[in-house]
Amino acid sequence: MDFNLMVEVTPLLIEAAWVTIDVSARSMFFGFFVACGLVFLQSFRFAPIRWFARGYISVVRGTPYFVQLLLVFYGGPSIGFRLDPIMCGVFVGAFNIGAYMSEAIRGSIESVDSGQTEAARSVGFGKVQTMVSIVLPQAAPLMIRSVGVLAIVLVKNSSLVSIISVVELTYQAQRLIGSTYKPLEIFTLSALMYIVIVYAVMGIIELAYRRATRYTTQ
Amino acid sequence: MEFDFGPVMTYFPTLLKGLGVGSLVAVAVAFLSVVGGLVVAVISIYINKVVSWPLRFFIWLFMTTPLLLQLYFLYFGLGEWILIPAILVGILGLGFHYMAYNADIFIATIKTVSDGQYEASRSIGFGHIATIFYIIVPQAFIRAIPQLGNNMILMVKDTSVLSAIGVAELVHASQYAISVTFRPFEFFIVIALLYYVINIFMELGQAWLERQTAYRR
Amino acid sequence: RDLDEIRNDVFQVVNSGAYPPFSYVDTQGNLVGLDVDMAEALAAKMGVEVNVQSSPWSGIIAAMVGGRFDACICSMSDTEERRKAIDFSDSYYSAGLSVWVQGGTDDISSIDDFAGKTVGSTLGETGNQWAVENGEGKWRNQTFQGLPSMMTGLTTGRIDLMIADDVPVLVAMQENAPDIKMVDVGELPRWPAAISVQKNKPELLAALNVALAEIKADGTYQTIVDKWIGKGANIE
Amino acid sequence: MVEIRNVHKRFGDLEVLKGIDLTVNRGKIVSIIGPSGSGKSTLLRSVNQLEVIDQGEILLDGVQVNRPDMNGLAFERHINHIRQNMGMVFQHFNLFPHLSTIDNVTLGPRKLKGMDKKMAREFGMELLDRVGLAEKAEVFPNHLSGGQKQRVAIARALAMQPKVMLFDEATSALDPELVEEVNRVMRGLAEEHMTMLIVTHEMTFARDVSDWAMFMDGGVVVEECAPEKLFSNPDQERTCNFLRKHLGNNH
Amino acid sequence: MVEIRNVHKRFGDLEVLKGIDLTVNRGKIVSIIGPSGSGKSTLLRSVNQLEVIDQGEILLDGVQVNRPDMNGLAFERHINHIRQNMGMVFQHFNLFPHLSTIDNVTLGPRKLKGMDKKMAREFGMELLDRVGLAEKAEVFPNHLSGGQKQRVAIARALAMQPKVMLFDEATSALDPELVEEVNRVMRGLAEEHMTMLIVTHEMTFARDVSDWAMFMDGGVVVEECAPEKLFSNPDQERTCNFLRKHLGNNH
Ligand SMILES: Nc1ncnc2c1ncn2[C@@H]1O[C@H](COP(=O)(O)OP(=O)(O)OP(=O)(O)O)[C@@H](O)[C@H]1O
Ligand SMILES: Nc1ncnc2c1ncn2[C@@H]1O[C@H](COP(=O)(O)OP(=O)(O)OP(=O)(O)O)[C@@H](O)[C@H]1O
Ligand SMILES: [Mg+2]
Ligand SMILES: [Mg+2]
Repeated sequence: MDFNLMVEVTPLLIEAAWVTIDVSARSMFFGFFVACGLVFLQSFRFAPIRWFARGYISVVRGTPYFVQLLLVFYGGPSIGFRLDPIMCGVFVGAFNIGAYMSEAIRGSIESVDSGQTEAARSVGFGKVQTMVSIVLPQAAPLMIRSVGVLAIVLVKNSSLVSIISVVELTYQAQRLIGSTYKPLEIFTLSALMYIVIVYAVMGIIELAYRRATRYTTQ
Repeated sequence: MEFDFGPVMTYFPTLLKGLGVGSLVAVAVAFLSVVGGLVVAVISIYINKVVSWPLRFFIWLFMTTPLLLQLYFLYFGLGEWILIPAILVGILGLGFHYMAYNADIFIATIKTVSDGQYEASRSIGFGHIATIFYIIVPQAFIRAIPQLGNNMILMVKDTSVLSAIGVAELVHASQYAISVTFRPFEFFIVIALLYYVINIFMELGQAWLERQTAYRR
Repeated sequence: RDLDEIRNDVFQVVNSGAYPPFSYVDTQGNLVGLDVDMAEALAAKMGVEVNVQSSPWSGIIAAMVGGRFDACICSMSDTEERRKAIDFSDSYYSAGLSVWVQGGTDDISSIDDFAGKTVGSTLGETGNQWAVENGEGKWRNQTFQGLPSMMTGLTTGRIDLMIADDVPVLVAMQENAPDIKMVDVGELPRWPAAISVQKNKPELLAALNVALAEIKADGTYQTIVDKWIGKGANIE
Repeated sequence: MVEIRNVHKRFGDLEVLKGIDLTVNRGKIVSIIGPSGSGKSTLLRSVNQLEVIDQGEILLDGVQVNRPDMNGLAFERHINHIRQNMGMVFQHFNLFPHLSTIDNVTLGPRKLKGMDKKMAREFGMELLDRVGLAEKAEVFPNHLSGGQKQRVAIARALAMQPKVMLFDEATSALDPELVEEVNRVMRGLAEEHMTMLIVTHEMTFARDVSDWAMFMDGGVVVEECAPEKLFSNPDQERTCNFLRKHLGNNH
Repeated sequence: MVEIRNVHKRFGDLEVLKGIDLTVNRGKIVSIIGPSGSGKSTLLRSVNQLEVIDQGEILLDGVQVNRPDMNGLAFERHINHIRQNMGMVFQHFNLFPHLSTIDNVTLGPRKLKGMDKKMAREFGMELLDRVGLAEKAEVFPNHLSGGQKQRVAIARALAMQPKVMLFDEATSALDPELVEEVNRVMRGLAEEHMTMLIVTHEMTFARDVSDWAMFMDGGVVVEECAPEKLFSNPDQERTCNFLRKHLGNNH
């Protein structure tokens, strides 16, 4: 292994890793709100609103992320929606992962025994309050796990934003390999960085999961 | 921008072939990752620590590193000792990758099955393993359906990563066609449509499964 | 955008950033190479400010057609089919295909010997197109994303031979010396490499052609070639 | 006052309630008895609109509870208001597993009546004390015995100070001492004008506690009258058969 | 025959069983009564080793059930064998929600005794018929009423044809007719030499069905004797207090 080279390119990769973190974190943050919105829309009684949400989820999950990126990035300006590459990555990322997340949240909510909702409703709690005080705390463990998986997916799929010329970790690594012909060294470095990032995400998930399951191990 | 779908028609058979290859991989991966994920989850929750440690490390490794790197490693890195065919590399790489994700889901849903269920089964005389197999796993599986559906839908599109190791799936086929014809958007739209058709079938399947199991909760 | 718009703004130029010596990032993270210098020289002649960026090959085509960049000075081969979608300037160099095998191989001396072999090429390159179009029923094609992985494929025996543009491989050979060699298999097609711009930008295209002629005439062109390919190299 | 008028309910092909009528006056305790599967739980759940009925109407103090005419949001507001005046104790308790005993009891008053934390706690402890569970206040439901769970469920329902209480097998997990205690508590509540509907299998309890008794079978009301009469000299043969054992004991 | 010798069990700081002794002879029915939280369920669960006891021993037909000396795998084999001979009906039923009624009943015989599908089904239907649920064979537990669930739980336990049955509140959700029916079933089983331990709050049922009765409180045995004596003339004051109501009724 060429350690000198590794030392030399580390700052470049760290810089790119930061882009990866930035894009993923912001997508995750906004995506969460998108997901909540979608879950909320699906609870409407007015059918067209529900259909809209289902249709959105279906289309977004059904088409590849990179195609969405390209269409928004290049198609957007023609309808007056011009974003710089990173913002476009965040935007599409959020709306993409939001669809998946809403399904994960829905699944977790449905895993809670219906007797719990009934009991809460019979006390007089409204739908929202039942959700907040009774259902969500019990859905939390599964939700944290499944949303957590999506957070990890997001970090890894953020490499796709390179297609709209964002220089993130994977593309930077490929460029450096292209010029140095040292795949082993550079892949090792970038893999290490991914491991650090994802490991941090896993740590957060684990902490949240432990918190959410405290009462079951009381 | 003007659209011209003529070139797409020329390459349509190639695209369909790519779709076929991708679907084949997806089916294999779905099987591997769901069954494997279940096994991993069960082992890491119920079976002793000694077995589960190496397993967890293995899963951890696949969870933390990008798919592309895993594929490169399996494809080129192992090249010095063994040449695994590209499509098999793809199935293994994607399979282990999603196995890790699914395991995480199963770990959570298994824990939502109440202790009472375990106890009731044990009291009939079922052993630890039999209880997991007949009682815990089916219930955990039912609760995991929405999340599994999510993962599998993600996975189908991740089969495109296999183009990096030369597996001629849909995206790979289109990349070739695009570089020849320079009609990217037409191809991307068609790809999106083709994927969407698959997705509709998967969603229907998921909805069907959810309906079939709704009264079994 | 056509020329007058570009004059008021910045000339956006793209390359793949992973194609030494034409475009790549050095270990300081700067985007450098023949294509980059060429872009700067042309922009200077045209009197516009230039911004050279890189994007993966799969994104470049979309970027060009989609209009996010004004020009791709990225060693793009000028082919008939591509001309239906975008316009090309005059050629600024001529790219030739070459065939490479492992050091010890001696059973390949003509295209006929490819029969039954596994042939590697880089996805999206003209070499790939050539191999696919001519290989039907004769040899197996295996594609790679980029030269480094293709070379690894060749040295590990994933493929029996590879087809690639000659210059990048020669440069790569200087960087590190893998056990591979070029073989002469007779006539292989050559394509002119040209600057691509979007369709219907006549002024920009004209200005580029004029500028290209000017740098060839005043020696700037040869200086750049000397710097990146080798003293006195002729790649026209 | 609760009025149940010609209530029908079906699950798919199975008609579970076939036109039930019943009036429960303010401050009265009415027992509903009947064989397993006769629709008692379904009836109670219908009163609370946990089951949407197919036909008929249900009134609480003259206000119609089921409102097929109302749309989602308006019905939501309406029913939440109604339910705050209607406590329910479930056959399966349905305690909130993520909350401690005291939080199970005080969550309602705190969130719905805006009772402050300290006051809610005091009030909750009072209720727990009443059902003999003060020392289990911080314990989670999974660590309670069956009878303890049932008592928490009763305390939780009482915490909302409802006008009407619906008990589904309110004493099934309670020992005789506690049953007596619950009997006493109910009597006290009735004096404070709480109206109660009780589904029970304990005939002695039904006889002792209630002002009125109804016997239902197969989704219809077979007979309703004062408990003294029902448990000593019922009109219908079906009732006689069902109560054979208890009639025998008391003659 | 079940022997319980000096059994102790604690949950953290709480000592729930403080040295329980009880012998149940073959073919006998023993009732365990006592106030809520006195440790009745815990005792039954200990007999089945669902709770690992801290001290004492439990024997089934002379074979020790709890085996602190055994390691994981050996104990696993041992206890599965024991449990196949010991049916249990839980206070919360714990039916398997993913299986239909008939499958809940036949899963054990099919998988553990290798009974073939057709035979298991016949046998299962017979049992369901016995508890009056033949027509609910294909229904899933969530669509059953409380009493129906309890009966499925009983049928499920009987399906393994155990030597010993442990009932935790076996009749709490059953109406008087069904209680009588269960009483009859139990008597029949006892004649076929099945041994039964019953935890119940229904004193009349305990008195009628059992051969022996034990009253426990606060984790200790207060008194044990023939049910006639316990329910008419108990020795201990604590028992008198607990049974006051029922003693009163029968004098
Ligand atoms: N969700 C449901 N779907 C279909 N059938 C149901 C559902 N809930 C209850 N049933 C059926 O309706 C009938 C009445 O049930 P219900 O729970 O009201 O009986 P119950 O009188 O309370 O009986 P128990 O005394 O055993 O609790 C039963 O036959 C039951 O199987
Ligand atoms: N898992 C547990 N952790 C801690 N305490 C527990 C646990 N299970 C039961 N207990 C406590 O042990 C005591 C005895 O419980 P048990 O369930 O044996 O009572 P029981 O006699 O069956 O009462 P009931 O008649 O109300 O069912 C109770 O005070 C209960 O709170
Ligand atoms: Mg009921
Ligand atoms: Mg108990």
